[in-house]
Amino acid sequence: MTFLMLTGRTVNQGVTVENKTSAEYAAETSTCFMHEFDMMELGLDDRDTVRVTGACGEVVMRAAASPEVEMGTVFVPYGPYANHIVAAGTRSTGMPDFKSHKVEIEPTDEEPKLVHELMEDLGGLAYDR
Amino acid sequence: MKVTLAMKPAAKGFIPIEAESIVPKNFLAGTDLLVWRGNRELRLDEVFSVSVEGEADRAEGVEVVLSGETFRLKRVGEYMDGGKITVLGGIGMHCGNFMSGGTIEIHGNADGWLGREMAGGTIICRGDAADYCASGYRGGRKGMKGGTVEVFGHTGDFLAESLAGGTVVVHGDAGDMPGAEMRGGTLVVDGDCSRPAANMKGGSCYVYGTARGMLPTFKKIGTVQHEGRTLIQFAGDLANRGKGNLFVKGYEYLD
Amino acid sequence: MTELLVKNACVIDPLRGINAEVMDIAIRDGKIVEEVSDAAEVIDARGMLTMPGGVDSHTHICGTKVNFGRYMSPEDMRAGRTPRRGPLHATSGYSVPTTYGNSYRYSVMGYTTLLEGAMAPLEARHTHEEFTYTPLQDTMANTLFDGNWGIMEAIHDGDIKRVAAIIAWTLSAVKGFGIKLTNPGGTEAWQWGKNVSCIRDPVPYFEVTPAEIIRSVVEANELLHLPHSVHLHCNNLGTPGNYSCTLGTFGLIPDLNEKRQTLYATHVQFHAYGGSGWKDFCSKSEPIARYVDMRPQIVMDMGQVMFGRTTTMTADGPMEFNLYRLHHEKWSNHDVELETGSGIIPVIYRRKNLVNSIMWAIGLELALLTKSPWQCLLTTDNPNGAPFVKYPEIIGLLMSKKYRDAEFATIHPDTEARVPLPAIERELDWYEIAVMTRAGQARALGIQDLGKGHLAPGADADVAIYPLKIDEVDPSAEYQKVIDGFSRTEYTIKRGRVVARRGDCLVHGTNATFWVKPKVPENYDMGKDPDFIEKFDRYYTVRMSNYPVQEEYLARNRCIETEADL
Amino acid sequence: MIVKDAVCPFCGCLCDDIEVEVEEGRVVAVTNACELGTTKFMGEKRMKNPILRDGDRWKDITYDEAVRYAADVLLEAERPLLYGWSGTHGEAQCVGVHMAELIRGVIDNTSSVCHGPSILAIQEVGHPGCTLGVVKNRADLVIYWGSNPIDAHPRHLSRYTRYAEGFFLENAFRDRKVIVIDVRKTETANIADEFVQIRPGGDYAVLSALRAIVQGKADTIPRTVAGVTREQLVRVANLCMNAKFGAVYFGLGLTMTQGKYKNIRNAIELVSELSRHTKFTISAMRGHYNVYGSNEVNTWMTGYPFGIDFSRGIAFYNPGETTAVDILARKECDAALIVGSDPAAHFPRKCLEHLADIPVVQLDPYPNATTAFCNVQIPVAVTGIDAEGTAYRMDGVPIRTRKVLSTDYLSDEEVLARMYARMQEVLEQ
Repeated sequence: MTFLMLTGRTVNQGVTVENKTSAEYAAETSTCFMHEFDMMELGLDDRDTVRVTGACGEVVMRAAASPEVEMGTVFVPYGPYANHIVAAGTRSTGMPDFKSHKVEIEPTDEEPKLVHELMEDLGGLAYDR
Repeated sequence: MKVTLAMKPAAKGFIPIEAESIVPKNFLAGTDLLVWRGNRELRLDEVFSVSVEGEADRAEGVEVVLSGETFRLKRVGEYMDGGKITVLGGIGMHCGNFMSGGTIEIHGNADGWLGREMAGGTIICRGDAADYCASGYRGGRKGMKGGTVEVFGHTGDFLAESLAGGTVVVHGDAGDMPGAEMRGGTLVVDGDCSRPAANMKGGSCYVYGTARGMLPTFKKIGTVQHEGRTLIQFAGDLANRGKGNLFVKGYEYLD
Repeated sequence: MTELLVKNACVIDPLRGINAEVMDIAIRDGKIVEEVSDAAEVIDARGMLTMPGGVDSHTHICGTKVNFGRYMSPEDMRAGRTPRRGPLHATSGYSVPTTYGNSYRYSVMGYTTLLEGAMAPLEARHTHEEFTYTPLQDTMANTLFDGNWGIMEAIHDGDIKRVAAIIAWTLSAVKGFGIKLTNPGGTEAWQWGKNVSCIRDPVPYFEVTPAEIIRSVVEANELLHLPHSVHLHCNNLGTPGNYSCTLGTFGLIPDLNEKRQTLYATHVQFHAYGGSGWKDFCSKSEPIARYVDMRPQIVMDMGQVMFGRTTTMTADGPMEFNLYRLHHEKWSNHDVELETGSGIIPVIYRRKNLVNSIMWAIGLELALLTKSPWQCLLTTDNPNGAPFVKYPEIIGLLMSKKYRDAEFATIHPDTEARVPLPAIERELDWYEIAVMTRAGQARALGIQDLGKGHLAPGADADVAIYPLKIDEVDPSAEYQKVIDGFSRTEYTIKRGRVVARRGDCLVHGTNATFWVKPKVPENYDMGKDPDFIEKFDRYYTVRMSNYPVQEEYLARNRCIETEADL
Repeated sequence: MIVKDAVCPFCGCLCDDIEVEVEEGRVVAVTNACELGTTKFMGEKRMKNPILRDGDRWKDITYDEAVRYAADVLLEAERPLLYGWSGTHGEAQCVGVHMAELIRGVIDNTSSVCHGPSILAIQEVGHPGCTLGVVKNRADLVIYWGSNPIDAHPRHLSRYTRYAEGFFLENAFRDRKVIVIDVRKTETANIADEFVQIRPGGDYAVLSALRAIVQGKADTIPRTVAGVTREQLVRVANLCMNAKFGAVYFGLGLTMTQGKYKNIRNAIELVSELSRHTKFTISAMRGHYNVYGSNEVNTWMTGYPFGIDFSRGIAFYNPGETTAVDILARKECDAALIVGSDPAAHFPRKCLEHLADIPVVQLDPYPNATTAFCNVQIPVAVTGIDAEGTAYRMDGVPIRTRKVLSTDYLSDEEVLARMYARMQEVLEQ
């Protein structure tokens, strides 16, 4: 199914942002908040994993129902998971389209990667994994 | 005089080269010119294989031909006032900035800010042009004031932003917000675009395709015949007390 | 120990009454001295015009408002860009240059001391940070009290001593130099989108009038024995017919100080307008100048307008909004809680515009009609009337009737009927220019005793040597030479060191900041006043302990202690 | 020991009423701060010493080695990128600007991916704003547009708006109306008196419509605009015009969506229009505690607030070209210095792929996502905890952060000054 992905700040993202190697940060920023009807349509339960595919890649997240999200849109806290699929084009303004990204979402059996695994996939080297 | 500049393969291929010295006039005095790669100043012949045929005594008699991987080459033709530049491939940002005369023809695609703040002359782009084609600069001064820009492919966002004079014609589609803040001149988009002429003050904007996300602050006047087409005429942008004309073939509101 | 000897200088030093005497100037460790040893480095001035370093008693160069002018104006930054070179940093900007741009350009013109015209106390730290990056001048900041709640309440209660006490606490806390009132009362009214029209309009809620604010603060200023007088930007700036408001304001001011004026009225050009609207707009420089001639307690500065583009910026928020409605260009406004505000818009003054032409004439008229140059100082209210780099042209205009006539021929033809300028024959001389650009400014600021504005032994060794032989140049005819000469010094000496030479700065420097610390009796210490503390805690959004500017922010700390009469 | 009136180095609210209790060199309790601030003060897990990537492993190195490595790598570069800066104090930012000037690099701060679009808008039309206390004491109408303070600036509501008392408001909670305008019904929307829900991408159209309505042209507006009925738009416009003092606070919901800075420009022009009727102000909800400071410092030193390219010696500014995401995605830099931010967590993947290819030096107290891309990371003191220095609140008020405990870590300023000195030394040779 196709969705519009928005990203943004959450308290939990802010609380864990200074400790990016923590499991809590990974858990928060790999959460894909969805409307419960959309989840039903995809046959998803809370905390089920989903594959989110954007214009420039895919990433596995966990779905969570949220009353703040409209049908057809998903909300993902700022962080490395959302950015794994956000395109880098800025329309020459310096700012990527962080709040208006078309994505495909499907259920998956894969588990979300850890933050350092995402970084290593892109050529980094984890420090204190 | 024909000056041929063939780009040599570079060691640091991705660092942009700024070459505002590549203007027909400058070659009247020879090819001893400088360009910059990042923070390093280089001689023209360190970057290009340079060859010169014939002679000229005024810029109008000079044609500069650029070939090779020139899509990272910025500021070519800046302040150009006569002569011709032909780019066989693509060209980097800010080609033809402040241009006041002469012709630039690009056979490939052009990167952002093609013909920024142009005052006169002609730019023809056979491929696509990226964002801010024929636009202004940061700070909201007048954009293009005169001359002609013609793009045969598509353009990115913010086409002809702050257009104040001259003519911009795009044969393909334009991105979001073409003609934003325009106050004069003529903008023609043959294809589709979204949110044309946002906040316009004056000038005329034609969209021969569909205007998506049409802004709610344009007042429908009626239909007009224009070059064999039936177009719907709007006045606006009312939000800006504007007195511009927007003509579209079709439109959709985001309602 | 470093020593420098400037030989054969043709010195004009008005505070010492020296007028074009060829003499030597001896400098040791940054101060003027009687004599130096044979080991001193020698500069031969070869009879060139030599004066104390220039002092600008009203300019906007550092702080929140100035920086916002830069921030919103990338188009202004496209001019004046220079790369880093040796000890010099990169610069950008024309009407609102970067701090380095300001500092280098002032230095090249021989200016060594600058007063920032308006600092909001809450944002004082910002001004001081920028002072640190203005390396080639000493600086001081006028502190805004025009809409200060505590002061208006104390005035309402008739308690002048409390007014003085609040000023004392605030100046010490924010490291301010003098008291600035910008459209007193108007900036508070503007926080409701309103204004006061002149000195008798009450301020909403606080029920005090601008006249009461001005008079009370003038009294408080003298109780605190501050070096400078109250520095006033009158109400009603920029509107036709405002001269009567200006005269009414001047009429409020008694003569309270023997050493200097009691009121410094700034950029009076903007306050000397006649007419009932833009259609019959005209100059009222004559009544203003006549009035000031009779009142030694008043000193004003010109606020000269020069043609071209610039950026206007002032704490006078409502005035800027009115300008915005006229020009419909970009407009910024910044109100500051419990204190003041500011506004900014870019403008272009055009020769072909009648109003702009009249404004240009008025500034010159004020300087030419006021008898004593000590009472009308040279400024553009930088950058409001024009960027300060226009000062040499203004000097040229004041010294040459021929130049004025040539310029007059290029402005709006209807100007002639609206201004007295064409009939004014006076041409100022070198001495008068020296008064208007340093000596008078230093005396008005009350910093001559701190070694500014003159070259007596003990003074700061701030010296400007201009490539002008005054006995060989006829300024009346050769005004271009005058302009060129004042545009770039042969040498600018700051604190005993050559910092600029023939248009180029040579070294990096360290700014010194002058500020005042009035001593008040314990019972007038607002830092311990329960009512003051309680209101501060409730209505400010910054804790009182985080409000004062720490001394770390002053690169060189020139604290002026005064004894208050409370 | 209890430190009073400490300054919270988390968000742009820069709350300066925090009490921090310190015992044996550790923060043990924090009072007054929100959850975000408290966690930051209580932060643990600092990196202990500088590290160098050596093939597939990390090696501990000394500060001198790290400084030398960093300086040399940046000096060699033809177009170094100096990015971050919002998470450090102004004094360090100043050294950063001098460094960019000296080595002719590009210096950009996190505003390019935050409120950079707001700055571009201000550069077109200006900015009618005010300090937070003006709103607290006067505003009877507050609009949060595309911002969600409950999550991003938790104390904004209690210190300055919804729950704050105000000098001119008898009963602030009752007399002050709050409107929330957003595409999502956020937590903040739940405490609003009026919630306006816009279809994604429709902010610009709604702003234009409001401007026209304020000018008395409601009849020309379609019945719905981006999901909002004309009736609601007219009601909102009337609330605005009837307010004595209105304040708009906007967030990334405007800067990051279609049109980017044009949304902000439109919002500012709406406020300018409203200023003809009543008092209105507009302000950005700045994110990092000192992102505004990095704009201020850059502006007074270079003339531009962010995205400054010194390649040619003079300052050149063109966001979209000279901003970090564009430069990295287009592979237009050949070395990077990262200070006070974590681009690997916040930039699109394509940018990270280039970071993996070039030398990267980072100054940061903690291991973070960017650490993985570093050649060298130098741990530093945290401004506001074990280092002090100037920060600018979201409204431009500068506050000196306090040092609440002493550690052996050098501050950003000290490390940068050492790098700068080393660079000058090399260049003089």
